[in-house]
Amino acid sequence: MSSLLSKAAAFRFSEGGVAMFVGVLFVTTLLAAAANLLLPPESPLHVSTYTITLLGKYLCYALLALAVDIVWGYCGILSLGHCAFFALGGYGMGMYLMRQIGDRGVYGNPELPDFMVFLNWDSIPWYWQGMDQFWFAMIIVLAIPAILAFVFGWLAFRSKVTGVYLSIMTQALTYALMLAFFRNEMGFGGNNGLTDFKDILGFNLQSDRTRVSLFVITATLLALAYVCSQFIMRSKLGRIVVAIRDSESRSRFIGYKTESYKVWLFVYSSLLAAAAGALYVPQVGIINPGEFSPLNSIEVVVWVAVGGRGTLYGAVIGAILVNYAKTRFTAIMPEAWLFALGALFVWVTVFLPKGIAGFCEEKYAAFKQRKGFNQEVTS
Amino acid sequence: MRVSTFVFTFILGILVQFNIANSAMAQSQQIFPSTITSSEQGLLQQLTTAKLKQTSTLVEQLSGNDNIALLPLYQTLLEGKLYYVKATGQLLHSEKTSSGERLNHDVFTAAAVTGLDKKSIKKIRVNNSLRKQLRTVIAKATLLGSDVNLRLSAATAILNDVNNGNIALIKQAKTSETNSDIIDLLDVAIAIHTLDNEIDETTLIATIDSLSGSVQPAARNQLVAVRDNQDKAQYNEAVQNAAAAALQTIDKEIEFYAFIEKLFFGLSLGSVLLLAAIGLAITFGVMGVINMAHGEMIMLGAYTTYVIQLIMPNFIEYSLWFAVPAAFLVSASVGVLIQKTVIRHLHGRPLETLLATFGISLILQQTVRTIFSPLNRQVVSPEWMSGSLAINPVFSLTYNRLYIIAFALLVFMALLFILKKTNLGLHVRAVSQNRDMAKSMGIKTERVDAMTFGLGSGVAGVAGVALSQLTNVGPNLGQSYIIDSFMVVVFGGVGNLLGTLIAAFSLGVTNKFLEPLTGAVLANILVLIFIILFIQKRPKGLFPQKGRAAE
Amino acid sequence: MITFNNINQLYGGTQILWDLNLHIKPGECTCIMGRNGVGKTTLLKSLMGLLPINSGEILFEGQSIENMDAEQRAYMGIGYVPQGRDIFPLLTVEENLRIGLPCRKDKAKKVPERIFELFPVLKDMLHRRGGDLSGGQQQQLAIARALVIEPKVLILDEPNEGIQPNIVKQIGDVILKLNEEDGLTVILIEQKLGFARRVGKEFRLMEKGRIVASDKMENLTEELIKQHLSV
Amino acid sequence: MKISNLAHRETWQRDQVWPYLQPKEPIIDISKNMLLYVEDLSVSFDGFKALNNLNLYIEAGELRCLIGANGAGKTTLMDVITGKTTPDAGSVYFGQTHNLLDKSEPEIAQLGIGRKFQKPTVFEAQTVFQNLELSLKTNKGIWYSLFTQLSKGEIGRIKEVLNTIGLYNARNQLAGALSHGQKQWLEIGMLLASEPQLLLIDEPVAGMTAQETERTAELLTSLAGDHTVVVVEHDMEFVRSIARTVTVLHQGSVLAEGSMDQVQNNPDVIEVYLGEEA
Amino acid sequence: ADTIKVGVLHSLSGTMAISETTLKDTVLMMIEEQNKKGGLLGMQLEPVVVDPASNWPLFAEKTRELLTQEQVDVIFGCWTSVSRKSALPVLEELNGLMFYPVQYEGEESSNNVFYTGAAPNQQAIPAVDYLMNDLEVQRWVLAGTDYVYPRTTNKILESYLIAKGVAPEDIMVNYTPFGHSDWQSIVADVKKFGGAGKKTAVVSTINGDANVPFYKELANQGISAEDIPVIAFSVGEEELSGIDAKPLVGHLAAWNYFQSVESDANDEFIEQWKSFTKDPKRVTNDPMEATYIGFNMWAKAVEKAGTADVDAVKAAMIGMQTPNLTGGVAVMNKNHHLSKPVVIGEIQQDGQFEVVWETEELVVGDAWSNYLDGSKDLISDWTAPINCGNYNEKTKTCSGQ
Ligand SMILES: Nc1ncnc2c1ncn2[C@@H]1O[C@H](COP(=O)(O)OP(=O)(O)OP(=O)(O)O)[C@@H](O)[C@H]1O
Ligand SMILES: Nc1ncnc2c1ncn2[C@@H]1O[C@H](COP(=O)(O)OP(=O)(O)OP(=O)(O)O)[C@@H](O)[C@H]1O
Ligand SMILES: [Mg+2]
Ligand SMILES: [Mg+2]
Repeated sequence: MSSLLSKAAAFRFSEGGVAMFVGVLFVTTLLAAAANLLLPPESPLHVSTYTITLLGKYLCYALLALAVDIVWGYCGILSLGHCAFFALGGYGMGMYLMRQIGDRGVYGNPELPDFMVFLNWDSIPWYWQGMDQFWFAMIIVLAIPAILAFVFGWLAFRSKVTGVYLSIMTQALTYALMLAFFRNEMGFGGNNGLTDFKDILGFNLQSDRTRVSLFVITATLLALAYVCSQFIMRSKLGRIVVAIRDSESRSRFIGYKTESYKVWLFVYSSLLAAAAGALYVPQVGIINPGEFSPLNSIEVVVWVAVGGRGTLYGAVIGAILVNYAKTRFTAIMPEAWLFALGALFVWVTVFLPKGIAGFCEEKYAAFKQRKGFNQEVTS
Repeated sequence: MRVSTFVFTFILGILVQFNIANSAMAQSQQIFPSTITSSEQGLLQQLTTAKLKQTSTLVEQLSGNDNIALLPLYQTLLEGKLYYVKATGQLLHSEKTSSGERLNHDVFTAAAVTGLDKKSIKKIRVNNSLRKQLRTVIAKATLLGSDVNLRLSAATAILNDVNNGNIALIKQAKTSETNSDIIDLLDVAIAIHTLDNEIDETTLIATIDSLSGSVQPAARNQLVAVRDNQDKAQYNEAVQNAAAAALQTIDKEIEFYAFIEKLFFGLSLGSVLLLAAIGLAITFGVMGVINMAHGEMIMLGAYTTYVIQLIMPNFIEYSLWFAVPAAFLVSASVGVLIQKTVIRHLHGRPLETLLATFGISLILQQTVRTIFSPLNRQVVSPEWMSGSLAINPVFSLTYNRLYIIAFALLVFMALLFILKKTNLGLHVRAVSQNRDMAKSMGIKTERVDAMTFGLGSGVAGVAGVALSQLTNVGPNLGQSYIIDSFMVVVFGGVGNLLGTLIAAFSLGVTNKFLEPLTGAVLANILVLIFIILFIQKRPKGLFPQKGRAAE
Repeated sequence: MITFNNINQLYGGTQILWDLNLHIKPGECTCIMGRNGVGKTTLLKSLMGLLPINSGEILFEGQSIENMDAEQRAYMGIGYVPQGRDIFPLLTVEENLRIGLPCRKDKAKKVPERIFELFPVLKDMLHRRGGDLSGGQQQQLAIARALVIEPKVLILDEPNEGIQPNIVKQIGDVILKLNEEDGLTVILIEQKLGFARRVGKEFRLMEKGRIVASDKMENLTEELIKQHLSV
Repeated sequence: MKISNLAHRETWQRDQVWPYLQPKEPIIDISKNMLLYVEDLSVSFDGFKALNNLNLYIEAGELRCLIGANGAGKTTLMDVITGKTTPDAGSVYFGQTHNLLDKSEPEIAQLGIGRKFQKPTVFEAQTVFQNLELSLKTNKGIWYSLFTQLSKGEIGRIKEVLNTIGLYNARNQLAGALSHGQKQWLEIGMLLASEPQLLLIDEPVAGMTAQETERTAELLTSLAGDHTVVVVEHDMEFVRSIARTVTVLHQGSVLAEGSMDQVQNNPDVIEVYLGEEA
Repeated sequence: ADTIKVGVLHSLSGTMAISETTLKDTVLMMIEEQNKKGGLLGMQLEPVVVDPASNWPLFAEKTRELLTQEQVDVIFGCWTSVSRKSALPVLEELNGLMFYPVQYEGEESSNNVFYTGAAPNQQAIPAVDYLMNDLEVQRWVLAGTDYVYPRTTNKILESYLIAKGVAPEDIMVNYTPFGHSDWQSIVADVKKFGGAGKKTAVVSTINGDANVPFYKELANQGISAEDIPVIAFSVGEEELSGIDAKPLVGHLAAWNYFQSVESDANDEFIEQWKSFTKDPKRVTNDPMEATYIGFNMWAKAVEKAGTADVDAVKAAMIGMQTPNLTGGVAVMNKNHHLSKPVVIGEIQQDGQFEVVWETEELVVGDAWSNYLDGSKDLISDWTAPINCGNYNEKTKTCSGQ
């Protein structure tokens, strides 16, 4: 009977799927890492550091997409502001990295980051205190987005802000943050943001080893997040979440405090996004208020939609695929890549309403049926 | 479609007609004839060889005699149209027509001079200080003239530069002046002069009192000078107290106007928000399509304005009248196209319309970039949209904003009428609430969808025409309004047109009252936070849809 | 009046109607009966054009209509009262009624008085939102709305669901009146035998997507009922 | 709860080792044998009085029928009791101690008040089985739901309900694909699965055949006693078959109350509701 | 390699495309021109164009792509400071070479970048001098978009003005967000500020799209260039071509180049540009001149070094002179900044500038402002023995190394 549960609409991914996903991820990651570190650059199998950083970036985006998918695909909370958590996580990490520069900045000030010297700040603001400690910075990286998600979620879900109202509010949130971070008075480097990082935990950020390690760490975290999310979504909690998506009022009438569930999920998702942001920054080398831009968040939603929302691996696939397409298009057809990308979005939404994952599953199901694999559920 | 082609050709036809008429008008412009003394003639010849810095001394010398006959010269120089023939030194009024050819006239005789090419004439350069000087010279010369408007601007100009040299002229002008506005100005000028030169306490105090109602900056500055002066003995305590009291009255008045002004700014910002959002209130609010390409519809409208102006370069003054319907048609047709090709497939999947339209917005932007280049395009403001309606020296209403407020309200009314009073409106709402049932009641849902989306997009296009008068016409135009538009619609309450109106205006006014206190950036942030918090109180916006069905 | 020939209908993978044949006589009031989930609503939706059929033919007054849109069918004179009422919740009662006006032959601009004679409650509620009405009031509105288009055939899907007894009776009277006096053809899905017997002239019994019995209402025997309607 | 069972609980079921993780059984004080007090209740919408000084008392274990004209306010009354609508005035008490008006919908549901809507509402994207699973009476906390698994007993319970509502064969179907009548049944099933103290049932037999109606009647009668049931229905035959006490609402207040016979012969009720012939 | 690869790193989409596309075209034109002349060192130049899409992290990524995947020898690119800052660490890590052609806030000097745009002392300071001396301006509005360039410039100007004896209450500083479009209140404030009887000017570091609505509002509220002139550092011919310039006539801009400058090199350049873009209305602007200078200098340096190798070219660059478009020569200094003339122009009705003032001689670009506390003592010198971008003359150390 309980195997029957796994047949439920939203939870089609079989047990083997998780293992497969994690397996594929790890094998690719390790192969790429090894190919970068062990093979000489001349070797045709050598994976360049460029590719490694690129892959690292994709994986960060995948994690972010996962975060969005969890709230949108499963709970129907369309967040158009998830990049706020991503960027906050990124800023947390950026602050830590800034403090690591120490007196190697251009002004040689051991305490103040360059941009503060530049704008005549005489001491480091209180909210930069302690950010030179890695552990503290990591707490901040996760805590600030989580607190923001909690406060925002608590306010919004408690007052039953739903649907597009919620979406637009999340957008307003990230937009407001963007404007705020653009302000130089905020002490986060204004438009230029935080950049010119030197090292992390004493490892030189420019070295291939560090890059590869960051890449591997990202992959590990993504795998972990994936397994964790899969566990959540397959638990009863996951089903309740889907129930809330489909009929919130019904869920309330059978006794679920839907607002708590939503807040919980929102905070969980914000943590994933924040972690993605924190890993993103040392790999791309800059964090700037542009990351808060509402359009970025919309793009993340598009990745998820392209991949297939409501399936975890769909989100991951979507993020990687769209970003890969972007990388290719901007290089091979710089003038026309927006056409291609725009057309892709339109095409996918119209013709693959369930995204790539949904499409594959349909085909797979049809294939199974044809092959006579009819597995009637027995209970 | 056939209708739109027809309308287009029709408009084009009219444009061509007017083009011809307009260039004919330009040719008939007159330049006054005159006679000039020989000493002036000499100075004039020096003009052609003088460096920019010397020009100013030459003008000073020229204007010494107050020769009205030189007025056309000053005027031409001021407009930057004074040229001379390199070979002969003849001074020309030279002007380029929109078709690119140059029309040359002798400055003084107004006789057409032909047979000159670009290389054989040279411009006499002017700069800001020279222009200022010329204006004063012209003011002096026109203060006694017959044209009321010229006299008015002369009086205004002279107010900033009252001195012993021109006080006699001012007083003379006052005796012959009939226009009360000008008399007021001249009075202020005389008072300023009196304050500066008089030593008698009672006269000073009386003059100060006479100025206490005036919000002229020059008068105020003079009073400040009196109040704060330490050196001049005649400004004793009583005089300074009187000045301080007068300043207080003036400042109170100024404050009042500042308040009204802020309100006006707020309303005008609100009207821009309203225009930007109102199309969305239909496509998103009524139809439920989360139309991320809405901004691009606005952009298309703005580009249409640009194209219309390209088509009718001599007819800029009236171009907006054509731009409005044209922009409506262009954006509406694009909207219908989008609806028929994409949105139609997304019934019942509102969130997905967000994704598809996001893709469309990318495509549209890049299309515009490809066709018109990524550079901004130049849209000219017609004369009647420029300048301001001066209520008094510290308070004036800019015309473009006034028109845009009126226009926004007009568009709003029209839409309200369509949605509330016509069958289309009824059908739109029915379809958006229950498509199947609407079909069963004989509503042609496909057509209604297309028309509604077209309407919303068309209105966005119309908004684009208005925005082209305020801001850049470039590929990014749409993006800068999309977030605000959504914010307005949601704040007002989705599906409620009146809510959109009130939301737009209240956000505009709030913003403008915050801005002086916090600066523009923080004001923006605060407004956003305010909206976020407000939605907690009213999760469905200002005017939520009430009743059972809304749950 | 209406003939279904070998209709097959599928929802995704599951077939609901199986080679269904049905004939509705003009001017009659035909009752379609069957257990929950046998496909009665599906049948009516297919007739209205809201569900595509996979094969078969539907004839309306001799004309084949299976390829027409629902809106065309409405213009041809099919009035539909769906199960679950499907009122336009945010339109006022008046607007709900006005929706159908363009379908009328006489192109009237106002909702005919007749409607309010049949359903007096609606008169008091003209300016309230349809969605705010109580379930029963909505049901009456739904019937009234279908009548506004001046249909030749009125199809009703469980019209008495949630209606107070005296109104049920009234509705019965209305249907009888429309059917007998105006000659309107009526197709009625009804679970309550009493009501079906009172207004129906003909009955059709459905089971598993097929019509299994059809006859005059007088001939609806206890045996048939037991066989096809009881659980 | 049997002793052996208790021991088993404490040692084996991880989520129940810690007392704070156990669902707290709400204590409903029914010492006066009254379960529900509705007093002076008024609700108005934009000036329209849907409920007008309504008083209603429901005894524990009672099966009460609520009838009344369309628009009389029956559904609105249920809305108020379950926390969906806030009244303008009046009080609603569950037992002696629980003021329902200051509780949210989930709190009220957890107190043990279940509801079936007039228009069937189920989780359309989940299967029939899952619909029932979600409505089971268990701890509804987040962490609990995250780690819990369906126990044998719970699965048995769901099966039982599936059989009762005749949807066993449809258990793997998405609820959205059910017919109207089947959804009605499913919703009743969800109500059964959640084992509430008080069942508020709005028009359960609408769209059911005569036989199904009978079955529903039996079901409800059997529930009464252990549970308290309030049924709203317009089908007089059905009401007659189950009713002990009937309350008639009219224009937001009680018009008549009593046994079926009394009510049926009340001229007022006949006039506004039943019609002459009934 | 049989070609020399030239990377072009300018945004072709997104918000910056509006400015940067032109520079991409300029580089392509220069390359085409050079190839017509037979290329460099007997090799053809091959452009590699990528689109960082106005997305700052992408600048770093694309820089890496250009340097490691495409193996370009030089990059021409970036517009905004943040994009340069994003690319910088990658350039330094991989020892790339970049020419940055836009006027910027200074306070930077990297061994791997040559800055061919103006530093603040080559634009802002002369502009203020002009206003103060020639127009006798006494009150100052420093209006800018809220980002680093305006902040720094205004900071420098503020301390410069105060050093020149301007009272702090005669300086009004105002910042607005990017793309600010509603200028009503600010213009009204400026009007009030300027109505106090002292000659007032606005020094505008307002960026990009925000300019059009700003000038329109100025005109509509009746503020003319004669009353309160605005001198802008980010408004050039390109920007003006998208504006109805009527209301702007008389306002000023300070640059190192104007299209209207009369010189043979310029005429030729304009001609070439128009034919390259096949658009007789296309205008030229200062960053294009900076690109022009940068490209020619690089080409010359490659020839001088006899190789396109980065280190050799870098060494050859210093002291290099090439003609600029204003009729003089540009000199590359040890601090990787150019010596340039400063010109101030008034906007004309046709969207062109009329030069009203210019420096007598070349101004040496200063990487570290003398008017900022933190940078007073810093100099940049990329020749031995200092070989440092931020050398502290007081402590005699090179910080950050
Ligand atoms: N959207 C759908 N997708 C898949 N199956 C459906 C859908 N709607 C209905 N069905 C199935 O079709 C069958 C017939 O449904 P239908 O609504 O026609 O029944 P009905 O005879 O009207 O029943 P009731 O008396 O309960 O209204 C049911 O078994 C139902 O499960
Ligand atoms: N949210 C609301 N807004 C406005 N009016 C409402 C609302 N809810 C209920 N009403 C009105 O209150 C009255 C009582 O409605 P209610 O649904 O309680 O009736 P009912 O007794 O359940 O009727 P029925 O038997 O027909 O279902 C109706 O006239 C209805 O229009
Ligand atoms: Mg049915
Ligand atoms: Mg009811």
